[in-house]
Amino acid sequence: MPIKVRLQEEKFDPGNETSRFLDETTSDGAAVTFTGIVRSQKDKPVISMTLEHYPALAQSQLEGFALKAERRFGLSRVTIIHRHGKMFPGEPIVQVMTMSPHRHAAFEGARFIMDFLKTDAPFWKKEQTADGTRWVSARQEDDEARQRWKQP
Amino acid sequence: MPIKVRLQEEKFDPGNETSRFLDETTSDGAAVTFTGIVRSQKDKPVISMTLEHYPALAQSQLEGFALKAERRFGLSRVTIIHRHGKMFPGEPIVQVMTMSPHRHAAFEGARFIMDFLKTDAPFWKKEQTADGTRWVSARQEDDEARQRWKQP
Amino acid sequence: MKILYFAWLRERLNRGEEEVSPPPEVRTVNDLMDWMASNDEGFALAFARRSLIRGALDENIVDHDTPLEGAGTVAFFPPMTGG
Amino acid sequence: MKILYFAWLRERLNRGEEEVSPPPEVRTVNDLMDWMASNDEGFALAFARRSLIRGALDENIVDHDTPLEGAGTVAFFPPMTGG
Repeated sequence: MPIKVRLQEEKFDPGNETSRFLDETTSDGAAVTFTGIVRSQKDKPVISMTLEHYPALAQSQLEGFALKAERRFGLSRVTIIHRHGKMFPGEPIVQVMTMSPHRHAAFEGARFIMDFLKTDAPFWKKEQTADGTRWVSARQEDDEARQRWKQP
Repeated sequence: MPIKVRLQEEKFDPGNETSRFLDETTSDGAAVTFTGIVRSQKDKPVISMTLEHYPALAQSQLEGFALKAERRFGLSRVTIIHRHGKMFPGEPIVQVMTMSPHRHAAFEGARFIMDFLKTDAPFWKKEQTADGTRWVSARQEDDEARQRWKQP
Repeated sequence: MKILYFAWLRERLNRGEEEVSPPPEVRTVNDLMDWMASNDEGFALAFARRSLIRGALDENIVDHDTPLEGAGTVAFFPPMTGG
Repeated sequence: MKILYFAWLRERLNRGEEEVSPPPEVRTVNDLMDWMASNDEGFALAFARRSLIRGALDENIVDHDTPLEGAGTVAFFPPMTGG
């Protein structure tokens, strides 16, 4: 099965992962990589971020999203990397890579996976700032983004 | 201006380009990379592909698409790399990279640029196969994809 | 039956997991929350707003009215914020 | 005025560019194609299906009815197939 899901505490290099993903094929025309990065905003600087997760459920949920995307959009390969534990602004949190003969499928597949990942993968973000720590709230617009895919 | 457009004959490394693009920021949350790759299908193997281009117009068109995408979707940075000359199956032809605080903007921006690039950037593909050479035909569905962005 | 707690639920309850043996009339995920809340004031407070609680049975996310049907592990957690 | 040709237009015409001096009544891109075709059978054949021809004036893609208005460079090419 050309689906890979990796959960890891270690930092990863988005460029290296892209190279590895692309090196495995010569026959497909379109690859999309989405990279999510720990943000820090000037008006509320984040010192660090800690991601808690539920390992077994995270693995099965992400594999499920990848498989659904592969079937729905006709993807030839999907790789998802998601970190947990402590990380710092500028570091990658998540990377989703899709490959397809056609660019629309590669784009749609990556968006589909990210939209479900945001709301249905068991990770919880806790931000450390100068004012203390806080659990990041779920966002209504993420629910709406996922909902779009359920319409016929 | 955080827009970069590079036209080049030399092969590029999609992973290295992704790393360079990501290394320039710490404040934004979402990066999308689209990579287009020279395809060769089993039923009609492509030996090589030659891309002719109109340099001055290609540069100005691609800069225009990047600028429009930046404004329309609120992107913080855009890089477009497009090759011309001779290339081989499995090699990258084009890479579009977008950065934004939000994933939807990064995805939409990259799609917008690719949809316009396909129909309105002066490049012409010629395939070399065992049966000879042929100019690749423009595809109706590429026109339709671009047209979508013009609806209100 | 093992129960797992994550994120702020885990912090408020001050435990990440526990073993429980609910009586047979506890049939659904909702029943389990009611039963736990009736025995434990801390649980009742943390689980006061049920709309903020999501549940999983043996690594499958489920609705609150899903029957437990002999699940070995139940997990409770707040809305997810990964990616 | 310089004219540039690309891709299969360039190959059919067997030239990538040429200098021309159209008379003043040649006002638009369409007029230029008509005038070139009237003087050159090869051009007339290559440009027979106008819907397959796209034009640019001084590095701006334009419609066929656009006035030349003293453009220094006109480019003709087939539908584009990059990316």
